Formats: sequence, structure tokens, C-alpha cells
Amino acid sequence: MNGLLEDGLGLMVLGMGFVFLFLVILIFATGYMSRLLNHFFPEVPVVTPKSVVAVPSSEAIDPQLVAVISAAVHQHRNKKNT
Amino acid sequence: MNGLLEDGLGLMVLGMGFVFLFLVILIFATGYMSRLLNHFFPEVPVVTPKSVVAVPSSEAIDPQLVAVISAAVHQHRNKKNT
Amino acid sequence: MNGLLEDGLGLMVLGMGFVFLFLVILIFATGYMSRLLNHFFPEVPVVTPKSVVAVPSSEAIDPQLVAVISAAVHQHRNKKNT
Amino acid sequence: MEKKLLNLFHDTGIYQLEFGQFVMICVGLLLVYLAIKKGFEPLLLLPIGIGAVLVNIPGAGFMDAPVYDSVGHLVTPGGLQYYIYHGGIETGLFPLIIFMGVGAMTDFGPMLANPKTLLLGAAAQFGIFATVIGAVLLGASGIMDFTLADAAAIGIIGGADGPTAIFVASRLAPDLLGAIAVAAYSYMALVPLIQPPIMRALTTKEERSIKMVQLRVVSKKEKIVFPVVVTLLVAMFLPSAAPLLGMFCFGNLMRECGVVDRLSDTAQNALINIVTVFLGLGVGSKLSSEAFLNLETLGILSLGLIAFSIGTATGILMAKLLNRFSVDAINPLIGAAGVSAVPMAARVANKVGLEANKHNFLLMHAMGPNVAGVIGSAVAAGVMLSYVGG
Amino acid sequence: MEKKLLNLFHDTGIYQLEFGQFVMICVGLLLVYLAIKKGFEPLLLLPIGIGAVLVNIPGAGFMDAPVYDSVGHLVTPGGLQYYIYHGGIETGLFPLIIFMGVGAMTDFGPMLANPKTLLLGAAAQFGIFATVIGAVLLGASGIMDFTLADAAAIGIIGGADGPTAIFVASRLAPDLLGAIAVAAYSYMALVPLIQPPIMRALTTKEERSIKMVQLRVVSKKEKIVFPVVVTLLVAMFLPSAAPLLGMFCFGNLMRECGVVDRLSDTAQNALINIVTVFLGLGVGSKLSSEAFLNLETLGILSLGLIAFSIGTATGILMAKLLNRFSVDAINPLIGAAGVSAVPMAARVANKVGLEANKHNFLLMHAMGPNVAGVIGSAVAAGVMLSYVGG
Amino acid sequence: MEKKLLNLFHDTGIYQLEFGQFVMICVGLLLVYLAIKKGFEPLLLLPIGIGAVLVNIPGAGFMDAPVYDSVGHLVTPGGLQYYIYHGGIETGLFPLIIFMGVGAMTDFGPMLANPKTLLLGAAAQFGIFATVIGAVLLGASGIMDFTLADAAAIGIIGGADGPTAIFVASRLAPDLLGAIAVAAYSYMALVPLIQPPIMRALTTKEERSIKMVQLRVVSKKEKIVFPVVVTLLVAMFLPSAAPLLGMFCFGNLMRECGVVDRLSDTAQNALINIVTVFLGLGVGSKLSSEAFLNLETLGILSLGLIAFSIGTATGILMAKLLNRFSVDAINPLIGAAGVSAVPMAARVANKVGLEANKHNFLLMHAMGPNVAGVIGSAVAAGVMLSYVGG
Ligand code: NA
Ligand code: NA
Ligand code: NA
Repeated sequence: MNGLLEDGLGLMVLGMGFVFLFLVILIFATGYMSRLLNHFFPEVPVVTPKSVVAVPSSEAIDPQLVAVISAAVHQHRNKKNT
Repeated sequence: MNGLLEDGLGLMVLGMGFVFLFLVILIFATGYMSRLLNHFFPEVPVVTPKSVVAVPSSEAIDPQLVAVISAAVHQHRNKKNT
Repeated sequence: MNGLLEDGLGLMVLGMGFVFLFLVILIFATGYMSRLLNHFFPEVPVVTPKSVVAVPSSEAIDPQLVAVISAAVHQHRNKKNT
Repeated sequence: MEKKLLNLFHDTGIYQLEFGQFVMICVGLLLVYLAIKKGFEPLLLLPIGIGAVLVNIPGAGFMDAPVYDSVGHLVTPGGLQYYIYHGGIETGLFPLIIFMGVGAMTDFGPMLANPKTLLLGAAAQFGIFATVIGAVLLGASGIMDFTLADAAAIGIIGGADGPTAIFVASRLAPDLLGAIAVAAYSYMALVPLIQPPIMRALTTKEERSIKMVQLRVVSKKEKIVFPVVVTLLVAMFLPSAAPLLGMFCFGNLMRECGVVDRLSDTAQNALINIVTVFLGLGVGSKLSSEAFLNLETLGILSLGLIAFSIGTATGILMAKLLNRFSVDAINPLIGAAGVSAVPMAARVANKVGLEANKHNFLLMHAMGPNVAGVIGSAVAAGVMLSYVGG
Repeated sequence: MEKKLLNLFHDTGIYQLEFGQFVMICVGLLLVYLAIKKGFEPLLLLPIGIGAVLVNIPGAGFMDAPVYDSVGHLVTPGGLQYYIYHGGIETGLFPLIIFMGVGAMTDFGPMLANPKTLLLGAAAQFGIFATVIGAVLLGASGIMDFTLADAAAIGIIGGADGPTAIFVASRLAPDLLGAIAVAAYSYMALVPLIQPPIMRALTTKEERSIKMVQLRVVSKKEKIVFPVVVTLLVAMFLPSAAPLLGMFCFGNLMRECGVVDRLSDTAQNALINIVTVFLGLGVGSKLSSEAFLNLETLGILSLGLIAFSIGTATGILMAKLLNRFSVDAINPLIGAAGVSAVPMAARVANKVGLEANKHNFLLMHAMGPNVAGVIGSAVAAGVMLSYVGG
Repeated sequence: MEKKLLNLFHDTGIYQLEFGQFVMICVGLLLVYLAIKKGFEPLLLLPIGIGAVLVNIPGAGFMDAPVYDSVGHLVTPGGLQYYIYHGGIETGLFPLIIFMGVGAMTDFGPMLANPKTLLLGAAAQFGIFATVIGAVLLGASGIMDFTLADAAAIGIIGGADGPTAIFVASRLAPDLLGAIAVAAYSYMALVPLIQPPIMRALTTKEERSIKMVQLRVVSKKEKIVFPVVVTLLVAMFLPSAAPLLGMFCFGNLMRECGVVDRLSDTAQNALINIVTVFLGLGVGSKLSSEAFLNLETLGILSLGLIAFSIGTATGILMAKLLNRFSVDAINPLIGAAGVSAVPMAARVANKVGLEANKHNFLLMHAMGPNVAGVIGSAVAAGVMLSYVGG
């Protein structure tokens, strides 16, 4: 019984200790990583970033989607004109 | 041999009996369910249902699709103007 | 040791032999197949082929996509008018 | 090296091909042809046909069992169809997952608007049990070698529902699975040829012209609660049908509840498509010459056709009976849709109705008995599994 | 034949249903109701609820083990949930695949812009370990029958992260898996009710009104390298957390790297949806009356609530502490988001912030501790698995 | 408690990490870097790289086998990569499913328009067998420890086809699988660097400038019947190639037949993506230090490069030979595309052709030998499996 409680307390101390330890290390590692990256590979301040963000989804869909869209837009136009 | 035939007839009687029994019970249960639901939770006759039906697909696609589409429409426009 | 080399040479001779044999047979089979098919089932020279090619992808997306697109186009229009 | 060359020649199909295998490859190609050229349920018959071709290639080992050494290490891996069949079909996983997807595609609205049509879905299952008797007679008379389990599995062809047929056959008569699945899907594809003559023979032109009152609007709430009600009734009255109907209703609940659309969408698309490809290859693996090229297969094909015909007929007759007692007129043609074969049978009812009266649209009315037939044959399957297995 | 009829009756649910099964079916229906009507994490609780209904249908055999004969041939196939549970949950495959998908959906941008928020994600894990002590006390005092492994598995509810809870529970306390998963997902759905009172009690209106400086833009490169850094730190310091965090970071890397968008897209959609359906059915299979209808479940539900509350409180308190030492002001409300429950907890922080100052948008600021909480609870899970298992 | 702390420390990677594991983690990171930054076949090399990192984390247990007690109950579940490797790669399932998907993505039109190009796809396989001799010489001379099976598996790198290489290596030389897969995908990514010098060395500018006559239009029917013809020829002449080519042709038939578009679409997207993620993790699991960090790997990498180069050369030489006898002129550059590496090699042929004559578009002409190369290497794989295994 007492052993169980002791084990529980041990788990708590070790657990919270480790969680903090790990995340504190991660804070430093992350900060260091960011500083390194932004120092050695500074982001080129072009307009591209915006398009880069959009790339993942748009690139995957692009070819056929654009075809379908332009067809749809045409259709839409034509309907309106008729 | 005779046993096989007898078993087959038993299966037929029991089977059709059970199918009818079950579906008749289901008729009553369904009717009762519908009456209960429409009595206690009458459908509010608003226009919303239509939009509710449309939600599943549109919501899933919306954010990135709309972005791509508006980009495509812009592109399309621009091309036309040039 | 020598056995290994011999086996390797055997594999090479047999392998290249078989690859050529198989692909040569395939050349004749393919040519024969094409001639047979085009003789007995000549392609009807309509404009449809183009649309047939487009079917797989467009058909899969069509219904909901077109709905979303026309909604988006409308939205876009309305925004512009406002 | 000459020895190796000889080995290689002994490995070729030309050297090893047995006549039975040759015939089964042709059967597989026929299925592929029917699927592509004639549009016979291509989603299933194409993979089944290819599966039949592959499994009959001598020496290709598609159905080979894996070999393990004494401590459990893999010595030789098994064939693709071995893993598919034993992993997905023998276990029942694939038919159940497909049934979930079918549930997610099914709209019970028309049935809920007119629950009486459930009776049509019940009557049309008579084809199943009449066929059981037919198979039992063939077995008892010694003409063919059918047990009661075989007879039950053959009868389920009359249920006109692919996954149900595969699920039942895989449990009651695995050896007949190939022939039963092929018969079930082939006749489902032939519904537009099989049903109309029977429909015309059993009805007058006046009956076929009957217009039905428009269906009431069914509320979202009814559609949500219905699959739960079915599941609970199954739990109470026929647990042996619970795997099939439970998964079917789960799929339908995902569809209707409106809060898990991404799951419903996946169940109806990616998941059911993946499983369909493998189910087809797995079913095809049972199209071996030993299991298929015999008199029993002829019996299965004939009995399956009879099952479809009787189911169509009893569905129509029940509709005529109902029409006599019903306040609102019932067009007997919609009874034929009770066999299932969703949505083909409902379309056939609509088409034959239009022939009699070109302003008479029966499609939505026929969807009621059509989906009722799915429930009906799953219930019949449950009775069979309980009766034969217990 | 009378015997067969009797058999069939003995097979019915009515005849076999035990009271415990009846209650568990009702529990399953309650989960379905909460999922659909109340919007309680429906993607999980709907399949879990249906899974609970199905597994408790007497005689339906959803959890039956397959039976093999002496030479290894299958005599009776197993039930659907048997294969799902033993194939995907007991092995840990399903939670890990879901974690990969969640990683592919997670944007670490806000956290990278302000890495200090990782401390909030650490502090909020105190709920986990406080709950362990609570469970240990209940166990040590003899009130309930909890071992250390049970206590650890219960504590992880406070991690507010579904897949982590299921992964840990499946390894440390499989019997409690059902109750733990239900508690975890229910409380995640209840975050908007549980957290606000605690947030208001521990903060002044001035603190809640604190505006935070806008987050810097995080470069694509940082987002790509970050998951690799986390993986390497895990490898160095806590390998027992590597399955969870490794798969999470793998998913995130697929998302951010920009060269495998088709894999990332599948991980976020088809794959995670497929696994979610099966995970739900598998978790539901552990909602049997023996495992659920006892005092321990009550303990689990109470302790889970406590865990959430303590985690929320310690997150806030840590934020207040940080605020004292930080150059840039920190709104203590974002500390509450450290419990995980992505993105619900961040939204709650935003909402409570808006109440105090209607021009104060905390959402992006709260996303930092929110995703930090996911890492934090995975680390806690790793410690537990190493401490209890080792 | 001090003991537990010590345990926890003993569990850390820092304490346990061996030098070999450290190096292999670096190798994994290098693959990730090449995939993301250099665009080296990222769909495969990213998951392989991460798989290599994960499997080398000491104590994380990604490759641990599950432990069962004497009555067959699971005591400790296995690791993720254990299940993936033994379930999907050792069995051959994953490469075959991927091959089906690749088949569904392949257009045989250009090849059908000009079947002679099949000869180029045959000639380029000489790289495979020349490499076998190279490996055999290294083995026979005692420099490296290669058996005939190893030599065959190494040779298949020259086939320039990922799934074929993985399928063959998993059957003939599982220990070399990691290095072989990495070599195969790396060199496929390096095709734009490896091939052009060889192409320029073996051709004159006049030859590179040769314009080819426009390809005839290939009818839908030819495209549908072609995969069936290939399957039947394989069945007749080389059943050991039937798993690979049967699944490839099945995928292609689904694509072309036009009646199962939903299956074809799933095979090309959701299914192949899911399997690719797992295939990558599974292949990565074979990148352990024992299997990778030795002289043999150096041999594999060198021989693989030689295989690619020889294949490129023999393809070009065969094209020059054909050109001599052909009525219509053949640009020798398209012979280099015969190695497979679809569609990279065809693009390289096009690019080098444009350098010589900027109005000369060879892309479609090169697609013929390119897809022929896939068939060619699958045939070579079949011969190897039959010769070495039989
Ligand atoms: Na039916
Ligand atoms: Na957490
Ligand atoms: Na090749």
C-alpha cells in the first residue's frame, strides 16, 4: 500500500521533472535553431512567400482544377450572356 | 436424404416467417418512431434545411478551394483584360 | 567460387535472353493486336475521344465542384458590385 | 546451366498449364469482357475476373500459403491472394466494411415515407428460400452434392445483394464462394433483362399504369433515428444478422447524422474503393478449376436465376395483394424492386412503368422496397447463419 | 423443427440479454446522442458509441476470437471488433497512425514564434500527475482497485489528448481503456464548460484584458527543421516517447516540407478517417459491462475531471508567473490552453479574453501553448511507460 | 526512487546510443535532407529517412517483435516498424499494391504507337545483368560476401524501378533491402546527372538532332486490350513475373477500361499514398547499422551506379542499331529512357535532345521505351526469382 503511494509520488516528481526538463531544453533548442536558420539562411523578402504558402494545396489541385474552373467560368459567362 | 429436405423446409418456413415478422415489427417501429419524432420535435419550416444539406461537401472544401478559385478567377480576368 | 561465377554468367545469359525473347514476342503480339483491333473495330472518327480522355477526372469532381465554383463566382461578383 | 534453362522452361505456364486452368483463365477473361463491354457490375466483376486469371496462372503462386520454419521465421512469403482471401474474406472483414460503405450511400427517405413497402422487401426474399428448397432437392435426389449449408449459401443469391452473398457464402460454403459471387453480381447486372418479362406477365396494363400519391417529406430526425431503431431491433430479435445490419446502419448513421461528414465521405469513397479492389481479387481467388468446373456450378447458376425470378414474382404479387387493402393505390411494379439490386431494380420498375404510362414516374416509390430488400436479405442471411450454423 | 425454432428463440437478444449488456447499450446510445445532438467530439464518440452497442449485443459475436483446428485451419472466423481491437489498438498501430495525421494537421508556427509558451504546455501537465496521486490514494486506501499502471493510465486523461490516452491505456491498463477513452473525449468536448470558471477564478479582469504583442513571422525553414529537432531530442532524452512523438513529428514534417503534399494530404484525410472509424469501433469494444459498470469507472470519470481542472489551473498559474518575469506581457488565459484539447482550449482562451476586452484576439497566442500541450503530454506518456513498464 | 531515476537515465538515448546507431541516424537525416532540399524522390526517401532515424533510436523499440505468453496472449506489443515490415514488405504486399497504382498512372499510348521501342526497354536491362556479374566477381574473389541471391538483388537496382527492386530484394536478400532501396531511389533521382554525359559520349550531334515522325493516334481499344495481352504472355512464358506484371496490368486495365474510374482514382491516390508512407517506414527499418555500415553497402552503391550507366549505354546503343535498320528514323537518345525511372529518364532524353536541336521534342517518343523499361525490368525480376529461387 505504502509502496504504491511512494511509487505514485516518484512518478509525479520524475514525470513533472522530465516534462519541464524536456520542454525547457526544447525552448533553448528551438530558439537556437531559429536564430541559426534566420542567420545563415535569411528569408529572402520577396513577394513569393505568400505564394509559397499557397503552393501545397494549389499545386496538388492546379492542373485539372484550373481547367474545370475556367470551363465553369466560361459556362457561367455564356449562360449569363444568353 | 429426407433429413436434408426436412431441414430445407424448416429453413424456408422459419426464414420467411422471421423475415416477415422482423419487417412487420420494423413497419410498426418505424411508423411509431416517425409519429413520435414529428409530434415531439416538429420540423421547423425554415429555409435552413437546404443549406444544411449543402454543408458537408462545401465546408470540407471551402477554405483552400475558395482561395484557389478566386485566384483562378482573377487570373482569368487578367488574361481577358490583357 | 567458380560455381558462383558460372551461375552468375548463366543468369546473365538466360536473363537477357528471356528479356529479349519476351519483349520481342510482345512486339509481335502488340502489333498483331493493334492490327486486329483496328481492322475489326475501327475507331469511329468522331470528336468524342477528347471528351472521353477528360472524363475520369472531370466526372469525379463535377457535381459538387461546379456548385462550389458557381457559388464562389457569384460571391466574387457580388463583392465586386458592392 | 542447361539444367537451369530446363528449370526455367519447366517454370513456364506453357509447360505447366492444365486444361482446367486454361478454361478458368478464359472464364476470368469473360468476366472482364462482360464488365467492360457490357457494363456488368464492373466495380466487382473486373477485379473478380482479373483475380480469376491471376490465381490460375500455374506457378505464379498467388494463392500459395506462406512457409515458416520451426521457430516461426518466414521462409517463403505467401501469395497476394492468399493474404487477401484469408485476411479479408474468410474473416468477413471486407464484406462488412463494404456494407458500411453501402449504408453510407443509402437514403432511407423513400422507405420512411411509406413504411408499408417494407412488406414488399420481405415478400421478395421468398426467392431465397424457394431456391434453398431447389438446391436441397438437387442434393437429396443425389443429382448434385449440396449440403444444407451449400443450399443456404446458394439461396442467398436470390437476395440480390453482393456483400451479403459473399458474407454468407464465406461462412457456410467457402468452396462455392466464387460461383455464388459471380452468379450474384451477374444476375444483378442482368436485372433489366430478367425482370421485365416477369413484371409484364404478372400485371395488367391498368395495374402498371397506377399512379401513386406523392411521398411525404421525411425529416432529418427520422433519418437519423431510423438506423438506431433497426440496430436495436436486430439486437433484440436476430443477433446473427447484427454484423451485417449493424455495420450497414452504422454507415447510414454516419451519413445522416451530419456531424461526421468526413468519415461518411471516406466510407463512401476511399475506404469502399480500396476494399472493393481487394474483395474482387479475393473472390476471384476462389475461381479455381476444381471448385468451379463441375456440375454444381451449373446448378448454382440455374438456381440463382430461378431465385431472382421467384423473388421478382413474389414481390409483385405481394404488391398486388397490398394494393387490394391499401387506401392509397400501389403500383405492383414497385414490388419487383423488393429483391434489392439497388438501384438497378428500382430503375427497371420505373422504366416498365413509363412504358405503360409515360407520365408515371415510379423511381422514388420503387426506392422504398428496393432498400427494404437489402434489410430483408440481411435478415434472411441472419436466419440462415443461425439455423445452419447453430 | 420445433427444436430449431427454440434454438432460434434462444439465439435472440431478448432471451439472452443480460442486464449489464442492456445498460451498456444504453451507455453506447448516450454517447451517440452526445456526439450527434451535443456535438461532443463526434468523430470519435459516434464510432465508440456504436462500437459499445454492437459489442454488447448478446450472441452477435463482435468480440469473438477466431477458432482454429489443430493444423491451423480456421474453423470459425472471429468477430469484426476482435480483429480491429487486436490488430489495431492492442498493437498501438491505430493511435500512432492517428497521431501522424494529427501531426500533419498541426501548425507549430505560433509556438515557434514564442517558444516560451512551451513552459505553459509543461505546467498544464501537472493535472496528469496530480491525478495519478489521486488514483494511487484511492488504490492505496483500498477504496478502489487501482494499481500504479492503472493510476498512470487514468492520469493521462489530464493530457487532454485522445490518441495519447488510448496509446498509454492500451499498454498500461487495457481493461480501463473504454472508460479512459470515453472520459478523455468527453472532457475534451466539455472544455468550453470546464475551463471558463477556473479561468475567471484565477485571474483578475485586468489580467484577462492583457494584450499581447503580435507574433513574429516564422519562416518555412524553421517549421521544417523543428519536427526534426523534436525527434532528435526525444531520441536522446526519452526514447519511450519516441513512438508517439516520432510519428507526430513525421506527420508534421510531411506537412511542412512541401515536397510530399500528396502524402500529407492522405495522412490528414483518407488515412486518418479510415483509422478513426476503426479506432472508435475498437475502443467501443472495451465498453463491456464487466469492465465499465463498476466503481472504478466512477473513479475514472471523477479523476479525469479533476485532472482537467488542475491542468487548466496550473497552466494559468504558470502563465501568471511567466508574466512577472517576461519583457512582453503574457495574458494568463493562454496558459489554460496548455492542456492540449486542440483547438478547443485555444478557442476558449480567445473567447474568455474577448469577454474581458472585446478587441483582444488571443487565438493565435493560445495556439502556442495548445500544441505545446500535445508535446508535453506525449513526454509525460513516455515517462509513464518507462517508469511503470520498466 | 533513486533506482527509478537511474532506470530512466539508463533508458535515455544518450546513455544507450551506440556509435553505429548515431551514424545511421545521420544517414537517415541525410536522406531527409536530400529528399526535401534536393528533391531526391521525396515521396519515398523522406519516409525511408525518417524510418531510418526511428529504427535507430535505442530503446524506442520500433522494430521489437511482440511477445506472447504460452497460451498465445499478447504480453508486450511489437513496434510499429515491426508490424509494417513483416506485414507489408516481407509478404510483398506493399510493393505489389504500389505497382498496381503505378500501373493505373501509366499511359502505354506512346509505346503502342511504336512497339519497336520495346526493344530499347529490353536492351537497357543489360545494366541489371552486367551488375550481377560485377557482384558475383566481388563475391567470388572474396572481396565482399555476396551470394548469387545477393548479386541478383543488387543487379535489380539497374532496373531503375523502385517497387520492383524492393520486391526482389525482400525475397532474395532481405538484409540488403535498405541499401538496395536507397541506392535505387537515389540513382533514379540522379538520372539527370548520370545520364547526359553518357548520352553525349555515345552519340554525335547529328544523331541527337534526329527528328522522329509523329506518333500515330492509339485507339482506346488497343489501350484496354494491351494489359490483358501482357498478362496472358506473362502467364504463358514467365509466371514468376506474374505478381509484379499482373498487378501492374490490373492497375493499367482499371485506368483504361473507363468503367471503374472510382477504383482507378483510389489506386492512384489514397491507396498508393497510404502504402507509400508505410513502405517507406518499413524500408527504413532495414537501415540498421549492422546491415548498412559495412563494405557491402559501398559495393552496392558502386555497383548500382554502374548498373545505371551500363543500362543507359546499352539502351542508346540498341537505339543506334535499330536506327540503322528502321524505315523511320530513331533518335538514339530515347534509348537511354529504356532504363525506366519513369518519367525522369524520358524528360532527360527530351532535354538533351533540345540542346542539340531546339525544335526537337522527344518527350512522347521517349515515353515508349520508358514504360517498356518497366516491363523489361519486371521480366528480368521474374527470371531472377525463378533462377535463383528455383
Ligand atoms: Na434482397
Ligand atoms: Na496535453
Ligand atoms: Na527498367
